[in-house]
Amino acid sequence: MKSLRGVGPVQSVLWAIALVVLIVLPFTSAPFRVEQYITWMTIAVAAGGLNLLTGYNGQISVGHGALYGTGAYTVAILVTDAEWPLLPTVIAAAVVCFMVGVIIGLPALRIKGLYLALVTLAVATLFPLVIEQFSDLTGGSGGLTLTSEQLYRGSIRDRRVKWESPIDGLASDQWKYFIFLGISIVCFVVIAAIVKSRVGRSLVAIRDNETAAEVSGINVSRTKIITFGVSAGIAGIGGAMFALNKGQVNPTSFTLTLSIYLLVAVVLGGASTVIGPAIGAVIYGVFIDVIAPELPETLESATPLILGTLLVAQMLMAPSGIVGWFHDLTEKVSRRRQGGGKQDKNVDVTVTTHEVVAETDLETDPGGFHP
Amino acid sequence: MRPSRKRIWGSDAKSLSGRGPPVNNFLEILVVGIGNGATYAMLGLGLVVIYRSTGLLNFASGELAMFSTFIVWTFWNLGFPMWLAILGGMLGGFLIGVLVHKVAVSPLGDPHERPLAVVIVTIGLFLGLNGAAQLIWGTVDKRLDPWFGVSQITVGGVAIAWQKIGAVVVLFVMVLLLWALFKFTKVGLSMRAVASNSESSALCGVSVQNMLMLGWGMAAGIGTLAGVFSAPNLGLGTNLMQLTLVFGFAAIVLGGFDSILGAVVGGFVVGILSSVVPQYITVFEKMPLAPAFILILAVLLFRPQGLFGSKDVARV
Amino acid sequence: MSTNWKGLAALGCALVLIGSACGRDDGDDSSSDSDNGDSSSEEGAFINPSEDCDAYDGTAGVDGDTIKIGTIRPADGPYAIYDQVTSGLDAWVESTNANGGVTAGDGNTYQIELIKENDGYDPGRTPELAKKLVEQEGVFAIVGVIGTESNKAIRDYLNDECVPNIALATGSTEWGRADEYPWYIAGLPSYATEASMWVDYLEETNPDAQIALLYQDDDFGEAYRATLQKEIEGTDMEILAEQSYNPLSGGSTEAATVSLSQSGADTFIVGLGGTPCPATLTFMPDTWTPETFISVTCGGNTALSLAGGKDVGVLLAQAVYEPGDPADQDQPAVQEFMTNGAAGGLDEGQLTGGISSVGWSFGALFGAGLEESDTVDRAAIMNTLFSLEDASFGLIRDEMDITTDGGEDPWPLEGFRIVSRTADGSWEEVMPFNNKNGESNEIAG
Amino acid sequence: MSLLEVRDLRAGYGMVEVLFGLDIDVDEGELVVVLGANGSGKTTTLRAISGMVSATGSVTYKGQEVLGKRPDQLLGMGMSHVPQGRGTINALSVVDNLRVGGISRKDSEVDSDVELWLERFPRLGERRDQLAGSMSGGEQQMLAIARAFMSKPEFLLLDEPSLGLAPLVTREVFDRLRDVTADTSTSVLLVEQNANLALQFAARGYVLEAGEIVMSGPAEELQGDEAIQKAYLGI
Repeated sequence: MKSLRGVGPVQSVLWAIALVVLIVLPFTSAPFRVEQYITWMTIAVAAGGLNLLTGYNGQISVGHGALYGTGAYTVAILVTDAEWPLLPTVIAAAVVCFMVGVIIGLPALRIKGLYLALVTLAVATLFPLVIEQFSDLTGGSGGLTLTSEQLYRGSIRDRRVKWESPIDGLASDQWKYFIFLGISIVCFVVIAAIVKSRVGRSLVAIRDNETAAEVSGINVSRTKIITFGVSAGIAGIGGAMFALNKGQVNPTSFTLTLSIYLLVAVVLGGASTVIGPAIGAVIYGVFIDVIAPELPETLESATPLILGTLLVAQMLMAPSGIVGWFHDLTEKVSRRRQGGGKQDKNVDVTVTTHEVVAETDLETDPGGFHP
Repeated sequence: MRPSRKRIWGSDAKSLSGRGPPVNNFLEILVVGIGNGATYAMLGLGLVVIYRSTGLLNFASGELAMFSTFIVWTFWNLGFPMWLAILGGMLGGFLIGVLVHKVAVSPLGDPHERPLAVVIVTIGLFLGLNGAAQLIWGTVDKRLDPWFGVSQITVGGVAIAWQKIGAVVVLFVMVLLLWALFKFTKVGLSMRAVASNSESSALCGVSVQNMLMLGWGMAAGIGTLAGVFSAPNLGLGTNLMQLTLVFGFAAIVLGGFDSILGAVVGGFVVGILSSVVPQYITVFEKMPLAPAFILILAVLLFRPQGLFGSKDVARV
Repeated sequence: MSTNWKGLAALGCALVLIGSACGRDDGDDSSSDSDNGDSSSEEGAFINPSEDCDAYDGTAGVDGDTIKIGTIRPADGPYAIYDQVTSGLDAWVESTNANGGVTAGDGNTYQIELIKENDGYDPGRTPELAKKLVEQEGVFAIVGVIGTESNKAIRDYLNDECVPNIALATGSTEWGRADEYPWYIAGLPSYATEASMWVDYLEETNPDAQIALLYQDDDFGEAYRATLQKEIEGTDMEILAEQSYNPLSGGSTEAATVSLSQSGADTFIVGLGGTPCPATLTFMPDTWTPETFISVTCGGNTALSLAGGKDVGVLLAQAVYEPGDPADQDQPAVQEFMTNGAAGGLDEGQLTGGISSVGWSFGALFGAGLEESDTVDRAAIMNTLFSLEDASFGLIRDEMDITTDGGEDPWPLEGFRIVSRTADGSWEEVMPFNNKNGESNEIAG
Repeated sequence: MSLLEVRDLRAGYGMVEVLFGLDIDVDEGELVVVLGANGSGKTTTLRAISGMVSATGSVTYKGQEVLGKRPDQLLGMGMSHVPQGRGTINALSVVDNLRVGGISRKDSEVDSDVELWLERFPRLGERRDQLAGSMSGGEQQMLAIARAFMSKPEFLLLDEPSLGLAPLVTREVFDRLRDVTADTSTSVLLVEQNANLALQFAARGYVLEAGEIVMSGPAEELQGDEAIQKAYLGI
């Protein structure tokens, strides 16, 4: 990942601004907004996990909403039934989802591409039904509420769990915000580390050419399965954060729509860039939670239409997402700064290296003709 | 004077009285399954036609079918006879399919090179068509009368709605037409050629873009029929096809992406399994699709290309 | 280069603005101001905010002669049909304002401002929207929130904050727990009470009814099922066969209906909501002609127009006047609704469809609370609504004895009559109105 | 005047230029070969001529400028392109492949022509209903050539027919090619890596290196050239 290796001046300024905004935000926003920010974080983390699988490894999953849901339910069950403390449940959710991911990933050894997308689509569709089927454990259509015993109106009652801030002057939503921001940052650091490592390079190698990867000594099956597991585990952490943030889980929160939104976040921000899914998740969140409610009523119910149109337009005009688009932009700027037409050609060649490789393949690959 | 009824397996703690159906209604349920299966097969056929002509899977095909079924309803509601309304809807679907291909899909290039882009664009179309339908026709479900009426005939003690017989007949007519088109006509030959190797086809003088457009249009037209047969059962609303599509996908995964015969067999298997099995096995009562999925996973492990699919499909 | 810097700064500002535009100030102000009205801490009242609330602001959302209220409903997605309920509430607000407003018990006349939020029927989103209504919009009360799970998801919050949630658009038996959640009052009768009314009818007309039951696989359907089982205990009636249906499954109720048709039952109870309810009627084979009950939630013309004529003869427990029923046209409540509802923006289909009229009655319940209450104060309104005596509002039938008594009797609506659908789309009474006042919680068990 | 005149042909992919100004002539009835190593731009040359990649310069065919025309338009003018890797339509049978080859024809003799070509290539005749994808490389190459002739071309662009074929099979393909081009008096522009074989069949040749023509002349002359022998003939 370029932004990690050689951080340019523009990027470092951007990172600094982002950091400041992230710290200031909970103090300038109403508590409900802060909870929405946390929701965006959960989507960002899950999309980051999905990106490992879909962006870097080329395995398309339309079913990560189910893994997010599995994480959320793991937390809810551990908190309500087993009375675990809150934070350790996040780790449990990651472990459970890793295992579920490995199982779901097994068919991926035989099938890939659009076929795999279909199988994962089935997983996404079945998830809420499975939850309702095992209602003794999951609470069925009523869902589960994460409760703790609290004094209320003179008697001890089960009330929704709250995040009591140990720091004076920090409201519970702000405290919760920083805890979840911490978890999110850890997740993205882990993702970045994976991407930068040898494992990350083998993911990309498998995506680009499975046979070549196999020949060069990569254990393709094992890598693909483990990627599915890790990706699922991270999605599970996102779901775990969801459950702890909302204090409740319900099957209708984890329908196919959620899986679609995770994919949208990945592609919008930029697949196979570390930070892209987070940016995609935030943009999506701003659109749904901030912009859409302010639209006039007829336009508000047109949100899916607007979203769908934007999505198609983006794939046609900026298929590499916001981050990819921004990279191109900064490359152009830095090129202009270097000045001189002579260098232009060189810079361009490096910018478009992978396109060139793809297109010169035509010399030997007749399948590359685009009618 | 009640026969004792028991589930085949799985005890149901909630049940106070035995609630399994009597064995003698197997045939009735089977008829239900065949009727549903015909609808799934039609949706599957639309998917197969797109796959065969363009090599991609269309996540928006359910919404296309829903949209054009609303067009059918609009004509029908204006007083057109049903068959004319359906023709109008198919034509409308055809035009939308052509437009979708031209505007959104064709610029993507080779779908095999960029499967993620295909998934995302068709998902974008899915959201967009759904939103557009809600804006145009509102949130209240519409009534579309069954094409073949509400009356039933009784065969061997089993009541069968004419609508179901109609669905099966229409399905077979469609299959026959498609088979003839692909087998005997120049257009069909061109479409098959483009799907297999668009570059060589172009070099042979086949107009690739026209064939792809035709494929999209035909698929959307066929999907309309799936909608016309689903709407009387489920109510014509914007979410008509969202879950039905999953059944259609199941049908073609089972039968094979590129096989017309596979879509039909797959559609009936999925329809029958999802209707019959939940009646006998309690755990599936809430997840009618699950038995079909289990079968599909088993099939995929041994024949990744599906029961009737050709081999190179698995390499998608 | 410099342009780039400007762009970055703008981006940063924009992000900060998203936050600060909805800054904290309002919320802090309102909570510090505890202007407890005298009437609200009345001796013996159901709610005593000075004891029950940490920080109580009884007049939040009241600004001069305007009262701000909020609601949450699905505006897109598969459940967007319920937006029609909110359209009815909206029409009540519009027409009330156009007619001068509500004259409250304090003698002042208020205009109502309604703020609508969209949760897409996902209870995971409802809490943040409820908080938005309270924290950012500063609403006085929340009215007519759609869906059992959505209302449950915000119950702890609204009760902790002491914000009224009036006319819940659901009949879950959960709303009988007013002792624990005193800021919640139902806008529909309990589903359990409705089911007990079916059994009352059967006891009179078919004491050894053999029942086939098709119920929705959630709290709503489960309430019907549990009540039926409880109420027929000790009678000669029996549930011969039952099937559940999950709307998320993507299948239709056809296989289940056909299966039930083979059970030999002479009574069929359709405990489903939405389109599957009328669709089930179309799946019944011609050879099976049981007495069929449908849920009150699909008793409107909009739903039954999907039954393709198979709705003739179905039975229903009815609590309201149906504006779409020719037989109810002369009722003053219906006439008022037809005139004012149209003025409030409802079209012909919404006026007679039987969905929007429900939301209209929700608004009317809130209006009744305002009119009857001595002061415009959150607790006072709730105390008024929890001590109604033979009140009347909206499109509720005159026979209904609308009486409440706090935790003892938290249900405003508890009575029904049984009606049968005729071919001309009206309802014919087959069993007169029966008030079950004060019994709802006992029926629910 | 030549049948085909290529002048200053330049083409590339994206920012990368592959061809740097080629001049090539093909006379009526002539078989001309362009020799070159992997990546020297042979395939791009053919693709540029038949309008599959954008190019600059000039390509005159039968005295008419054709640069920028689509493959199907060129087909109408009698120019047919057999792409590299044979380009058979794998999911179709042999007969169907041939029928696709004749798809642009308006006359009613397509079906009888199919039979004619199945006779000319007996190995295809034996496999008439087999799927093209399941045939051997040599058979696929013959099918590709036969299919190209289905459009009754006067001029054939042929891209490396020897690719991936055993020497004996390659020779058989070339023998067939010579027979049918002679029978139908078709002109051919062939690109090949196998210089030794190609020069035996060609009348004239060009040698392409890194997108530029470094040598040209009659086949015998090139065969005798020392540099060629070193570079391509492995002598």
